[in-house]
Amino acid sequence: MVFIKDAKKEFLDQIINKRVLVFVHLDVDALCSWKILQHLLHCEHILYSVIPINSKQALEDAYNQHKQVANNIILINCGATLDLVEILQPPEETIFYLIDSLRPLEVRNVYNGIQIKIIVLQNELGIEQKLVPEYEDIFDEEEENDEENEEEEDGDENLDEEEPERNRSKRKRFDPEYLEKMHAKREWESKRSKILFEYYKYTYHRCSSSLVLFDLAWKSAKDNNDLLWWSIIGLTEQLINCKIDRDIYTRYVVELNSHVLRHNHRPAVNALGTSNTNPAPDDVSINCLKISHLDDLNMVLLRHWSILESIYHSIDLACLFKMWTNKGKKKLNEFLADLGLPLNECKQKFAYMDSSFKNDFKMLVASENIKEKYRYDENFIYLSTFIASFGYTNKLTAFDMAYAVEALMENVDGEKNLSDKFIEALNCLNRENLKALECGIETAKNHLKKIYQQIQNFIDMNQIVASGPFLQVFLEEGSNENPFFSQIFTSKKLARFALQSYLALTKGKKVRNMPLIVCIPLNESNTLIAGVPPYRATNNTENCFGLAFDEAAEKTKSRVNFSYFDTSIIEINNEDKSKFLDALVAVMQ
Amino acid sequence: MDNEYSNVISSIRSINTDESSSLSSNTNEEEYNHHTNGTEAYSTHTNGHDNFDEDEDDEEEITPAELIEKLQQSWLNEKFSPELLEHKTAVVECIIEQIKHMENNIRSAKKGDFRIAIHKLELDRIKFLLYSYLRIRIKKIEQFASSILEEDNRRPSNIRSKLSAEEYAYASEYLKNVRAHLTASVLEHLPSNLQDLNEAVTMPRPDLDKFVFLRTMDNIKGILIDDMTNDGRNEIIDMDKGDLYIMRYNPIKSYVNSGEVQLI
Amino acid sequence: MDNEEVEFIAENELITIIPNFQYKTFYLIGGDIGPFEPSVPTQVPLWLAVHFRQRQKCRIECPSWISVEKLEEIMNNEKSSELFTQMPNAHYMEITNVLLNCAPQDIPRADEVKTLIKDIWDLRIAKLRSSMNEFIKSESLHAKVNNLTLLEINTVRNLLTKTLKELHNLKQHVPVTDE
Amino acid sequence: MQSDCYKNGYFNIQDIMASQERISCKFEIEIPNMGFLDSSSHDSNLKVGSKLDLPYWLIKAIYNEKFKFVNIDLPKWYKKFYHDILEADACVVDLRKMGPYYYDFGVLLLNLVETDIGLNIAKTLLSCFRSRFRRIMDLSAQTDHRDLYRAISKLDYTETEMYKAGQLDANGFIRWQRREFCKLLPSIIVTANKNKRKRTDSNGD
Repeated sequence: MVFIKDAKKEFLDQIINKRVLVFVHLDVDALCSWKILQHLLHCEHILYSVIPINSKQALEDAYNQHKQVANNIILINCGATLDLVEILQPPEETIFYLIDSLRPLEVRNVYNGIQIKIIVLQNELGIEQKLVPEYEDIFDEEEENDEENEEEEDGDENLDEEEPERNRSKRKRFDPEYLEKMHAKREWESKRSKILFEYYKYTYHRCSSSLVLFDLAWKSAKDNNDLLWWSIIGLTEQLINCKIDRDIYTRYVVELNSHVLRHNHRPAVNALGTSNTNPAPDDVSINCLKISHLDDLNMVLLRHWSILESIYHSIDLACLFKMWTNKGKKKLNEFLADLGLPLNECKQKFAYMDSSFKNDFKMLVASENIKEKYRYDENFIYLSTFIASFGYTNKLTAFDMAYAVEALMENVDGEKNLSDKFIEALNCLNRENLKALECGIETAKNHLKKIYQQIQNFIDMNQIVASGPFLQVFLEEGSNENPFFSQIFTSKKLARFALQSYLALTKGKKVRNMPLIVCIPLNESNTLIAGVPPYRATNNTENCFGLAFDEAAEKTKSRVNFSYFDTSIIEINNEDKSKFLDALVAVMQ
Repeated sequence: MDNEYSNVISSIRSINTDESSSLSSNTNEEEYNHHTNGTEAYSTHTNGHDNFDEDEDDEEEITPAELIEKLQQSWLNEKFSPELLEHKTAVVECIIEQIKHMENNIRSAKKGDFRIAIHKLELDRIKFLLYSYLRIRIKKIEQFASSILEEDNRRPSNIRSKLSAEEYAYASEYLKNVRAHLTASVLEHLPSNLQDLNEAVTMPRPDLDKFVFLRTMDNIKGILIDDMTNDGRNEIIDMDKGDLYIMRYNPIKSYVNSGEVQLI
Repeated sequence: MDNEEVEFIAENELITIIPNFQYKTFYLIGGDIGPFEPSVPTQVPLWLAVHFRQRQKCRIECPSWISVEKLEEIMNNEKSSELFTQMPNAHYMEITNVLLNCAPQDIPRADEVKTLIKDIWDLRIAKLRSSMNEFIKSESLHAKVNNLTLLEINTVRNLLTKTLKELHNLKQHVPVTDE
Repeated sequence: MQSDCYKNGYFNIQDIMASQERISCKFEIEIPNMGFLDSSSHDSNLKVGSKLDLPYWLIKAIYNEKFKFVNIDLPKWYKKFYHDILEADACVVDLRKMGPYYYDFGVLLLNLVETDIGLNIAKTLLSCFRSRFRRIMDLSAQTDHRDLYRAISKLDYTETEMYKAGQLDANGFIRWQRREFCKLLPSIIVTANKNKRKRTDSNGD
């Protein structure tokens, strides 16, 4: 088992005086972990070069280009699910350090003791090891070295396509002892493939890599408020993109809260986190970062635009009020009236609302009669998060930051290449750069508007159609929003929102636990297909599409490119799109 | 590795006095071994006046810390005085030696050593001081090349030249080029009687009446000031230790060289 | 002379830090830096303290004179006295500026300290300018400027030296007695 | 005073410009075949009593106690009338209008005039300089010189130099406090041909 026991000794101390090459995947969690790692590298004077990665192909090209730079390579949120040694063919002495929240880990990575080291949270080491199947029943010593072999396992049973090819060998002569050995082998093989099938069935996420790195920084006494803030943002992004579900999120929030109290031992900001009416005479100067825990409203970017807009664009509330129908809009006005908020107040920017409404808005929303009238409960409307104040600017919750950074990363207008987006998003993360943050929030706002608009179209022309085991929705050809929607996380977000809104608006029981596929035409030749697991209030993070896409592609031999690390997103050629979807229906049955 | 590192470092302490510089910080071996920790550099005796005249080779130790202090003082003096001061050859050479020792010491140390960054940082600071000092001198030489050289030729043989060897070469080379350039570009095309550069008038001279801030290092009596108005009315003042003054450079010209007055 | 160079000189001042690592003495050219024991205060030059603080290897112990009471006291004597009073440290402005920039958390009541330092600085600069004015109006061409710190001198150096130079030129033609 | 008229050196522009100022003077003697100087008369040589504006350096070169070939008429700025104005309140006087090199030229004039008038001029120059110093110091402390334009236009050349020195100090301190020296900016050469580099980049990959 090659999980790193003590990250400080086996990871940080190993790369002290060596040059390091870092590949960072383009997602907020990876960006935050890179900021933390960068700080650690600065403290130890370690030379590094960092390259943003968004697909497997990019990883291979970048690796081949920079192979000779360093033989210590760190991969953040990319590559853990690939058989790195096979794909990259690294020279003997290169060592890969993997920090990744995506599971399941590639079995060969886990068991490759020499070249690959996987870093996970110390206290979750036990669980991780139990998740991975035992060594014996995957690799069979004598089977590897003795080359004789008999017929291939049956096709669909064999799951990962990189299974080393069984080299053909002539059949040995029959004798009882050989027959009996053959029988044991076949039975072991079927057990093995069943285990592997079970292991690779679902792709899901475990602890965010920024948390792992913060833990490392804490253990080597190099943690400070900034690193803590970045790891909070990394964790929040995991919740936004439904990589982890609410109770795992709350567990980590509690854990982080202990760190927050350690770093910012000061009275918590007042309830709504807007103005600290009687500023306690804390002794730290105003321009240091101060973080505190806060039960915030589950309304997206609430502090940056009006309440109305915020409710429109937060998906849970929109589905609660069925916002896309006029009846829904009326219901919302009625809701606001019940709260005693005049309409023009709600249209005003939240920051400029007069403070009487603002302060008790939070309490009112959770008052008893409102709750049962609109049938929602405490943890639907409240979301435990953290709020940071720096200098005299307004306060920011972790959600605002996560939305802003993601928006900057997936920003399509203005032809920026990958590294420009990467640098821009990184700038938005360090707190001195308020300009970048404002621009990030603005971009996030119009991204949410675009998605809302698209969902509105879906509902009006009811494009979401149930076909067999899953729902399906197509975006029409050549709409100028397609490049925007074809980004990795935006496509997943669109699919999730579409699924949730569809369920909110249709009665049908059968449709309740159906996953959804969205097909977005990339250019004339191929489209992007993204699959989202069925919407269950609690645990809707396990995604079975990775496997299903695999099999369907194999069956129909269609030109599919699995270039994204998230296996539930693929690009497929237009011609064999319909053929592929029918095969998918068959597989998913 | 550590012991190897420390005896390399001790070699710095015992720089053998080679013939070039009389100034040496040869704190001998055993004094070094009993670790005098704490940050006060070991105070070996230094006589008040640190005259570095080359010829009589009196052994007076000066610790590297004081060496840097001297370099900083001469850097400030050079920066604020309008004229070229005496070249502190001894200090400069000793500093260069220290830097060389420290540099090959860093090269020999283990690669991941924690101290390397700190030693490098300190080296950069000392190098900055040294380079800035030399650059200021060169700027002055270029500005007043002819007057410096003329003064240098006039000086009697027993007083040391203000310029170091390299500076002297540079100054004469520079002056030759300037004259060649001026003649080539302009003077040749003028009628013959105007071709003389008559440097006596046009030669740029340091403006000794520039005002400077200064701090007195010890009590000085009877400084002649304000001999301006031609009716010979001038003022004599005394300055006691540690005072700060602002005045013309001329009256305290001689005191700067002797180190009684430090320009700030 | 640039203010950065003044700060460069100020960085040689010694300051106490509380390291969080263990290391034996090491021998810099500028002197020996004491053995480091975790949470045992030791003295290092300011440039080294900042280097360690940025690497999160130490916490800077705030110098005794950077405290609200002490600074208020300095402010009052500065207000009351006609001449410049003796400052606790020759580079008080540079040190507080460097510390406030690189380690605001290590200084208690950092905001009040910052405002107090700025007030003291403004007070002294105002006093300096009025004394400059009298100096120009007075007859003499030299003046004692005790208790002025290097940074204060540097902020008026260009103007004062140039003005005195011009004054000196004009005065050469006027015999002082007939004034 | 070995080269008093060349204050900071022979090649100092300020001195050269100051000695360009013209002084009107009446000729005492006739100067053969220099008539072309006086445009009003067609005679080949210069008659007695003709009035001409000669630059200072010409007069200085020829004129001395023994050979007073011209009778110098002081420029009106240095006459008694203006001395009283300067005595009254020097700060409001627009020195730039009275010749941008008021002080320098004043000092140069002292060589040509008798000692008592010279003494008078020198005293006025000194007191005027002293009284205007405070204003210049305060003006130079403000870092944004756009709105000061009206005030600065009243300063003569020497005072503007002092103003610039004051500005240098004030800006230097502000830049230091904002720690602008910490930011390492790319040198102009790099930013200048940035687009050139981009082109090579684009056809590179």
